[in-house]
Amino acid sequence: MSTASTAIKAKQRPGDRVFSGSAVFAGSMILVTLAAVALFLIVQSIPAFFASHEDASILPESFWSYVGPLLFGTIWAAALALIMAVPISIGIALFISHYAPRRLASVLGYIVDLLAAVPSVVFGLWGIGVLAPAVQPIYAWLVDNVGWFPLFSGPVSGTGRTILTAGIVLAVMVLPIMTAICREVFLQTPVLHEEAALALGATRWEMIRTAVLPFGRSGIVSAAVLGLGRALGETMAVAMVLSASGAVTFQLLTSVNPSTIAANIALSFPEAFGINVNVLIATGLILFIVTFVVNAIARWIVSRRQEFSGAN
Amino acid sequence: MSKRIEVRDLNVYYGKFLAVEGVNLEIEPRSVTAFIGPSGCGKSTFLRTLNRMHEVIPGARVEGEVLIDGNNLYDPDVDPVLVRRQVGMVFQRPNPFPTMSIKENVLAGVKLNNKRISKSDADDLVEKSLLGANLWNEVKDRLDRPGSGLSGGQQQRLCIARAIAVAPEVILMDEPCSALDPISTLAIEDLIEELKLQYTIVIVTHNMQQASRVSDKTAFFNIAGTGKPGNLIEYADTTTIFSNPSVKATEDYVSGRFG
Amino acid sequence: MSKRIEVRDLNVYYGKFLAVEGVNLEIEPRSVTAFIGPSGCGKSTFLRTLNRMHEVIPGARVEGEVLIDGNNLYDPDVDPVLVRRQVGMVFQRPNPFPTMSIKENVLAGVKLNNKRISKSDADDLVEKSLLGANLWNEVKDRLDRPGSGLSGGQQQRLCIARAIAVAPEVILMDEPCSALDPISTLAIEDLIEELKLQYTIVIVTHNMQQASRVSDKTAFFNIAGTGKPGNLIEYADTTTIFSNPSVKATEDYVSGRFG
Amino acid sequence: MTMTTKPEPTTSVATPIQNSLTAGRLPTPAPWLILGAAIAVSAAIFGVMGLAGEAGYNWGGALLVGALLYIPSIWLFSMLVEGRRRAMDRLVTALVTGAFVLAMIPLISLTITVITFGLNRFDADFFTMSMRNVTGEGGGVLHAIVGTLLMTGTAAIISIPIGLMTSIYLVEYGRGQLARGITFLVDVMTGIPSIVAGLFAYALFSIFLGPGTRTGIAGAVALAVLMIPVVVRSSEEMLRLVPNELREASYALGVPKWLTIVKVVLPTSIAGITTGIMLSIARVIGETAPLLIAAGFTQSMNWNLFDGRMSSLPVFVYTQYANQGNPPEAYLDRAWAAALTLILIVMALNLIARLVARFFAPKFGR
Amino acid sequence: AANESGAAPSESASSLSGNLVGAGASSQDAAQQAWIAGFQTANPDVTIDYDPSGSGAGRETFLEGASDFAGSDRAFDDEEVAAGGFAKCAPDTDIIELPMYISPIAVIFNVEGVDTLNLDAATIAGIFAGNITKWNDAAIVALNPDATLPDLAITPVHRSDDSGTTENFTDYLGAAAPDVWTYEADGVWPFEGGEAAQGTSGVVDAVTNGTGTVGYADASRAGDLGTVAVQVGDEFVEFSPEAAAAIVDASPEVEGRSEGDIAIEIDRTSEEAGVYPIVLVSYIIGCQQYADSENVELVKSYFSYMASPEGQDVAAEAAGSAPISDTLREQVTAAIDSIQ
Ligand SMILES: Nc1ncnc2c1ncn2[C@@H]1O[C@H](COP(=O)(O)OP(=O)(O)OP(=O)(O)O)[C@@H](O)[C@H]1O
Ligand SMILES: Nc1ncnc2c1ncn2[C@@H]1O[C@H](COP(=O)(O)OP(=O)(O)OP(=O)(O)O)[C@@H](O)[C@H]1O
Ligand SMILES: [Mg+2]
Ligand SMILES: [Mg+2]
Repeated sequence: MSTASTAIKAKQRPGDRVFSGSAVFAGSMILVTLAAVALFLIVQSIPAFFASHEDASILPESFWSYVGPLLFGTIWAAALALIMAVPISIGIALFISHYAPRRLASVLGYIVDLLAAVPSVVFGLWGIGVLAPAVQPIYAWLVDNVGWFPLFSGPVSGTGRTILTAGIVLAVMVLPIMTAICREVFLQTPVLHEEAALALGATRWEMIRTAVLPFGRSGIVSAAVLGLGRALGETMAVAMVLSASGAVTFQLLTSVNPSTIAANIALSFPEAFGINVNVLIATGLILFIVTFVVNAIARWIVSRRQEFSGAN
Repeated sequence: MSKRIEVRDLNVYYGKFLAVEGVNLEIEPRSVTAFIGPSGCGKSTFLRTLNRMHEVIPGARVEGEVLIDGNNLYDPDVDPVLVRRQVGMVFQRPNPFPTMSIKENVLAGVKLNNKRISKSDADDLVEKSLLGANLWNEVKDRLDRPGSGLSGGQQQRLCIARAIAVAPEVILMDEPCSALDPISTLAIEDLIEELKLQYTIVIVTHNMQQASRVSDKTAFFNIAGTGKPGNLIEYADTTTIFSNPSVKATEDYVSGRFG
Repeated sequence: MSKRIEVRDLNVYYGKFLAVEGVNLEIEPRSVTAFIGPSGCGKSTFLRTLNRMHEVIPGARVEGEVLIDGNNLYDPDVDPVLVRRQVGMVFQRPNPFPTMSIKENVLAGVKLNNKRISKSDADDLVEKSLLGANLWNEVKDRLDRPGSGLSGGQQQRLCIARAIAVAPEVILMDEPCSALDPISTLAIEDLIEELKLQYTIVIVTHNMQQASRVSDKTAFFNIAGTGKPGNLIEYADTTTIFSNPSVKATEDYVSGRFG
Repeated sequence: MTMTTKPEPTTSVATPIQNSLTAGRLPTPAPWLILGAAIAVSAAIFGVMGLAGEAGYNWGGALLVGALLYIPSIWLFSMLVEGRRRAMDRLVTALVTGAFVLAMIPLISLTITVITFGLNRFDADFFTMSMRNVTGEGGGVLHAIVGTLLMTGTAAIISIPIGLMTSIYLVEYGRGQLARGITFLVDVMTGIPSIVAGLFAYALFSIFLGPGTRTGIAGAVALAVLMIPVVVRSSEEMLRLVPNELREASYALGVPKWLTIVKVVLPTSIAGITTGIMLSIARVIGETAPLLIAAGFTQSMNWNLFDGRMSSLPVFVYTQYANQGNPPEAYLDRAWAAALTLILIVMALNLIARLVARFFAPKFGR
Repeated sequence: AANESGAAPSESASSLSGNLVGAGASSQDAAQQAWIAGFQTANPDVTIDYDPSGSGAGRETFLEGASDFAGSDRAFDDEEVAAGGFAKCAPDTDIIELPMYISPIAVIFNVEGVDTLNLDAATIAGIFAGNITKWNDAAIVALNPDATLPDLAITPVHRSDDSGTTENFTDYLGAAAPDVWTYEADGVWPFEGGEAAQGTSGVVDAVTNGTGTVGYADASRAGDLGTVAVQVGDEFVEFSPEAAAAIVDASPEVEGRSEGDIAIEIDRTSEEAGVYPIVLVSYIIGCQQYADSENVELVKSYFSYMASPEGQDVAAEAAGSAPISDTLREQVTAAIDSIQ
């Protein structure tokens, strides 16, 4: 059977080479894009780092004193959004994956997915027209009754368009994507592990605590990171809803609120000229770096207990 | 620490599909009962009704009575959580919690109930359970390593340790050895031998030698054809089933030349 | 349609970990060879080196030679894809493609390779393969239903039909019956009996009865301890291995009261 | 404690209850009764305390406080009757359901708002006209619909192959340094703020097409930059979920790797991948800021991605809102109607994707 | 689209065709849309795009030569003009800047039961600076003895974005009430305090949805909100198109500019009768001499249309702007005629 013996000798198949080649190509496209974006950002930013008030009219003094409050506001708003959105989206995801009846669950999942499609402008319009007026009386009540608590100290905003409102809008915006990911992950929990917990006499919540949540931990972190990325970078909704000034304050309910980098770019870019444009792009670079650092930390958290991860 | 199980006129459904029909059965405390039968005849399904794990599957339900020491499991105000604490279960594929260490795995069931177990109590319980599951010597040096790092047989014994750590009175086992090599299988069979001094044990197996080796009584289930419900054909002492069954189908099945 | 396999000084690695060490073995065409041994001794690992499935695992590699009819599989210019077409494989857990119907599953090896095949040829091939796998009668009315709707034993035979449809010369089986009930096991053992008239068959099993029933020759693998590599301890006619092994370890293993 | 219905000794948690399997349980309708009572109490509080406000009785507030009141009440009752673990379970059930209901509030409010305002201008004109030569009332969004579809479509055509191939590379081929590098870069890329993507695309096309040009293709590139990482991330997750058994089954049949990927791995994960792609499209189709910068704004129809400004629905919504003329209602109505249109488009895409996914999805079940 | 294709009137005598791109101030967007609509209807082969990307962006775009004209809420300042480098224009030629869009800025408020208030510059500055915090403050009551003013906190609302409106408004405050308002005129609100909202629409929404709010916005958007009559000399002037046009006429041109560069320096402190000092003047900026003569006819013709009484009326109708006076029109027309 010498024919067969030569048959097993063949050169690498072209299909394989083309396919893996194009996969590598696609991967390197990402590299190229990213390099281009980074290059663009850095080149455009360099003049800003050394600019002073004379060069760029929007700078109070140096670039860093300009970006500092914005950075604070960006992180503060995103943190507020995440504090609200993470527990709620885990709740919704659990409700859909483990509490709601099967039939209902897929419909509910679809409805929540749809929220992801609402453009940020519409969230902005809704935030201004519906949400802010609705929460303003609650804010007023909070300031009157628990105003001693530093976060809630007055004077209350007359329109309700505070950083807390922006946080709520952001939370609503990031909910769908976070819920979708958490839900998918929770649904993937091996039935084996769920049944193992139940067979030990766990209640539903205990089963979720022992089997579902640990299994979904990395997924939850991924979801939170994607949500955080979106919250950090969200532009229009924040620009429209937030009553922004350059303040650095933790107060949640007053008219004076920190602005965010992305919103500030949207607000200032149309009137920007000369070095001011570079300054705004440089703030974009800072935002880029912050988001990346957050991502890296999340990766690290996920990988730290890899050994114990559910993926086996 | 062990219980008598009585099953009366039990029908088991998946949604509209009747999977097991009209089972009547009595299981004595401190004995090992084996369920045998061809694939799809409803052994696993029936086994899972004994600790209300069946109802975990959406749409699954049950008609009839399962009495444990005279108390019907399916009474409306019975709490399935309590049932499962008294009736433990070991599955076909070992399923230690991958996010937990060996020790945490053993304590998983106990921690649910009694959060504030002292460290020394916990250590004692871990040792006792692992000793009970014949695993202590193999893992005592690496209790903090993930449970998923063990071999299949070790994982299965870890699951048994986890099940006995909550001190159940009945242990259900669904083909606990089918994924294991003979040495691990032997270890688990030895373990069953020991456990039966304290617990009531029900085991599903495809391996007839195993059934004849470990069980006191054997129940043979059969199915008339796909889509038909499974039935309990014969239930008797293991020796009777294997040497002198009263039903033809049983004889055919156990006298197959395989095992 | 069957081949002689020779293995010379084979070391198998997972990254740095030496899993199987120094195997020398000759497998005759048209025979059934069984691999037995305790869990983790490298049976599956070794089996997978026979059709270069081993190298699918990241970091896995091999030293030594595997000759099929004198051609070394591990020559640098050998195409593993062609090797696998000549050396088919059946896995422990049945794994039909969930996206395909029964018929498509059988034809998968042909269709996935983008071979054009006429409808009547395809129908013939499906019938021939399913007949060969003893499954035709059970599924001939529902060839267009998904393959995952079959029972475990049927799925396993479907996988065998899929493997023989590409007309390999060697078939490797890794514990093909461990997830199956005795009736399905019997069907597959019968099938092996038939297949060996045409193919060279290598089977891994934990079930010693099964090994003694179906195989002509048996290889016993063992392992000295965790972290140590597995070794081929003894390789001889099945009757010799089970009645009169030359190595003490083999005797200990096969004379265990289980199996 | 005198009220407890069941005199079970709660001390011996470790020893099982010997005589019965029944623990104290709240009767089935109890949660509903407690919810009703909580709402009634809250309503009474609102009445008595005059929190209702001058504008009339504050039903929303009463319901909300009632629901909030329910959570500790159910826990308390369950604690007294059923013990700690059951109480915890009920508490979490209440919280999880509460989270869901809470999330439904903005959704419903948003939906109602968009539909009620959007329907004012949901007429034939709106879908057959552009805004060319329109001032004040009238006009339509056909040009913006076309722009949105063209730009999002182009972005999808760019990013789906790149994203999918990258995730295939990461899951099927990628080992070691390069794969880790790409994972890292994808992470970095998720961090690009949308407005930066817009600035980047604008600057990029200024180089090729002359300074200051705003074209549809620049908008599409900006969207693609935002879309690729989402596609990669989600497809990667989904591809990893495909069991290795299936890949091995295919290899064992002598199927080359690339055919295995194309014919086994992708079809098996198609449902998840489509969901991911839909999420990524939904993520970018509503982007305003980058399109405003990169693609600009026009009132007229433009079918050419490579020449001239191109409107899109989100930008249309934004400009109609931001630069209202006379009468302002006409502008606002158009804005809301365009928002509604955008949501409907995404809904339709979503439905189509689900159907496609269902068609290809693995057929399990007996 | 249905409105694009068959719109051509068959007997149209227009021979103009081509594509014109403008970009800049969003304040004049509504007016631009009206002008574009009117002009395109008369000249069906012409397409004009106006990108309301903002004055700064508009000026940058024009400077780069990416647009044929810019709309801007301020004229180029002296240094910028001197620096030159306008890519669209022939080298070493001047630009023309035409004040084509004049819009009064109204001070709007939302206090129940009060439709109009008389305020002087110092009081307005006090309110926005945060010195006057109650609606029943003595300063307000003194100016409005007949109004019933509640004991309600004042929430001043300003623009959160960089804008010409803010620049003009703060310019007014600084010029008319220098003791109270000590900040420089700037497009960005100069200090932290008060409520901020994006764009005219944001300010109007915030004032409308809040209580006790007060803000400033393009007068056409005042709607049903209460508005302030501003003290000029001894009288209180409500905003009106005529009063807004009047202040422009009463203000001097910036000195040292070339012919056709009609940059105006609004005299915020003018005491002339019937002028309303809080106005925004938005310019159309083009080249005196275009480097490429292709579009010159189109530019001249479009500019002329904007300046024509008809064009100004269309804008007034659509955007609520103040038509320019005939004297100003003469200057503008002369400048347009000089374009080549
Ligand atoms: N989750 C389920 N939903 C619907 N039907 C099911 C489900 N699980 C099992 N069945 C059906 O119930 C019947 C009994 O199945 P069961 O798993 O109890 O059989 P078994 O005797 O345990 O078989 P095996 O030996 O293969 O484990 C079969 O017809 C099976 O198809
Ligand atoms: N993918 C892998 N990566 C690293 N090590 C592996 C991998 N698969 C198996 N091993 C190791 O190789 C050795 C041999 O494993 P193998 O699966 O071949 O044993 P086996 O004889 O088939 O056991 P069983 O009877 O349990 O199937 C074991 O120590 C195992 O831990
Ligand atoms: Mg079973
Ligand atoms: Mg193996």
